[in-house]
Amino acid sequence: MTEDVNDSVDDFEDEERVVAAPGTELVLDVGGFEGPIDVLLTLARDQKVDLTQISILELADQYLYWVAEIRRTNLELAADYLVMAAWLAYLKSRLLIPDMSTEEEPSGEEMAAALQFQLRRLEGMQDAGARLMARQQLGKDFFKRADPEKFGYNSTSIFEVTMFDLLSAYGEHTHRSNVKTLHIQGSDLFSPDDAVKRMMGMIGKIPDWASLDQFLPIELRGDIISRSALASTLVAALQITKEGKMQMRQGGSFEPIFVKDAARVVESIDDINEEKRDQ
Amino acid sequence: MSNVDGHHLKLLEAFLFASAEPVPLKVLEERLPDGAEIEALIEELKNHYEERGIKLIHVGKGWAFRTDPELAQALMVDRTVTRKLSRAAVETLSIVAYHQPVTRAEIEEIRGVGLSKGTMDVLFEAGWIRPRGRRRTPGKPVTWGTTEGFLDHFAMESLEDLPGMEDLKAAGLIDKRPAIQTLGTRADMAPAADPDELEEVPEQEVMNEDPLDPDDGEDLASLEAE
Amino acid sequence: MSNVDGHHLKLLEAFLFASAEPVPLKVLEERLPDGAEIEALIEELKNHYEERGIKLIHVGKGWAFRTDPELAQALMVDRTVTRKLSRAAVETLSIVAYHQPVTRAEIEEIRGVGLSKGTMDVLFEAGWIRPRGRRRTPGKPVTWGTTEGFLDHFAMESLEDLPGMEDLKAAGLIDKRPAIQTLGTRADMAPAADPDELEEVPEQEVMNEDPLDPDDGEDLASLEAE
Repeated sequence: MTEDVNDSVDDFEDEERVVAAPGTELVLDVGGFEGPIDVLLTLARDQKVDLTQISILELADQYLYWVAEIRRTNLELAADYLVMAAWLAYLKSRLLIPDMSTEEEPSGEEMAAALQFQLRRLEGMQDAGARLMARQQLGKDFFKRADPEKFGYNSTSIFEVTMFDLLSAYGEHTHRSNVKTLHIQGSDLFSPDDAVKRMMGMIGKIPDWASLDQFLPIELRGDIISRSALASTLVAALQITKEGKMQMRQGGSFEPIFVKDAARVVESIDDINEEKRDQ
Repeated sequence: MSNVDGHHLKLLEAFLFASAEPVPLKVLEERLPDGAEIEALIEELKNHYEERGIKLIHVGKGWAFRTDPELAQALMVDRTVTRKLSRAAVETLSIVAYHQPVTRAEIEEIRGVGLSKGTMDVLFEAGWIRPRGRRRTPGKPVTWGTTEGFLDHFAMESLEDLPGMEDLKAAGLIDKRPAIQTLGTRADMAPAADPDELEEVPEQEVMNEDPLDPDDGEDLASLEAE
Repeated sequence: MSNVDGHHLKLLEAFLFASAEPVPLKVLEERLPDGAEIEALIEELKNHYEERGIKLIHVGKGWAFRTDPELAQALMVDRTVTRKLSRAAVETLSIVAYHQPVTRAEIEEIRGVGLSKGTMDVLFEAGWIRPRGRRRTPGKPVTWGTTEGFLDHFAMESLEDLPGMEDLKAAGLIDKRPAIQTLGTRADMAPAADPDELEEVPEQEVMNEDPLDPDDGEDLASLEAE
């Protein structure tokens, strides 16, 4: 490595030679290259020396010259190539002024060695690729059976259907085919409208606070019908209270609800009479 | 070994192996080196494979290697595939079960939708339905019914074991009206369909049917056996 | 003649002959009768075809009949015209083959240039490379490796047949780390980093890989068996 560097230092001093020497052989077709490492590899191969013996400094010069030539002829150069040029220029400076190396950064020699490794590795892969392609290939040098035959399977299918699947399918079908017209069944539940009518009829007859239960049309049994009665009666009471015809009171959550005729508050006999007449 | 050219024999063997179609003699003559005795080579190759797992045979217009058909059967792999029936198939099966004997057209009528060809095939392949006879109506359509295999699969002694309409209703399998579902706690819902109407259908039709001609039955039986 | 079962031999011959793609041992075991001595049968069959125009060859996990490559020149078979691979594709293929499992970024590192999208696609489409898993590093990049189809195409029994693998390994060139990081492991250089740490990397990476979902492998195997 050190020898290389020394050689290169000499080369550098003879700048004219570096620029002129490989120039004529340079291929300026950028499209033919697979990236900057590939260019370096091509330049290195032109030197016809083992990559382990190659002068990285000289190679860097050749690359920089190549880039300069490309740019001089106004060919577009991808950023990758310019980055490599910058890196190589930096490498050159590190190689020529060894003092610059610090603890954190690799030395110029290390950088050169890394580049050399990269070149050798890519060369190895390129050669391997060429050897791979040189192998006998299926469909080119040897052939497979062009008319393959298939041996099938003796399949026994087991169908997963349970009695439940069968019956529910029939049930669903029967149901579907029977409901040709959708008849909405009349509801036997109590509606708030009915409850309002009922309460309006009863309201005048309540002398004082009375439990809301007393206004239910049927006894509370806990089934859905009596629960609908309770709900609609409560809604009716709230509605009537909102209209100012009634007052409501509840001691606390879940306590019984009491209602009272609003007219009774003003003790207006006329109102009572009027309501009586309305009935 | 006969006295044919060994290299030519190899070429012929490789060429036939790599050909997608049977190769006519004429093509072989073109492809093999000049002077190759094609007929003798073929004879030699044919003899060589006489006792092997593959045969050189004359197919169509040319020569080709084929595996010995006797071996093909042995190379088949037995396997059991668990398959799910489509909804249409399950429904069709249930209709055949409850309405048998029933024609294809009637099934379509009952389901209110056309029956894709595969649906009946699957049920037939499963061994659950079979042709029962022909309806004495124009076109003499085949009527379908369930098989012993059907009873076996669903662990029923006879068709009488099929739950009746009332049972289905009691089990909640019929008449789930979405709008009323919230009231499901109530036991006093009115039945939605007339049970009698449905149950009577099969009996009527039994009288109205010709048995299939015997050959027909055999064909189908052999189909099933496959 | 060895003492293998003649019928089993015929079955094996027929089955392998019938298949265009290499047949994995596993499939052969499934197809041949229980108790068939597959390995001995294969050996017998291979010997039988030693001097013939077609050969029984070992590819990856399976076996296949292929025409004798020595006949290539004389065999006038229609050749599959494969699109000539680009330089980038050939390089990428060899990098995947020699460095697998390898990520896209590592391929780019080795080539010193970005990979255009189509390059990997061509190789993937040819059935030569496949995703192998994911590297357990940030971003979880997919790692790539070669397929059985790759071995089949280039007539290799296993990756050990890759040309020049030993030399490349000995030269320390099978190393997918960025170049500057490789310094430490090279004897002629002052270590740039702790060598222990670096030397372990390749092995770590094998361990350091999550397989893609398990079905993947199976899928590929069954695809290839078809």
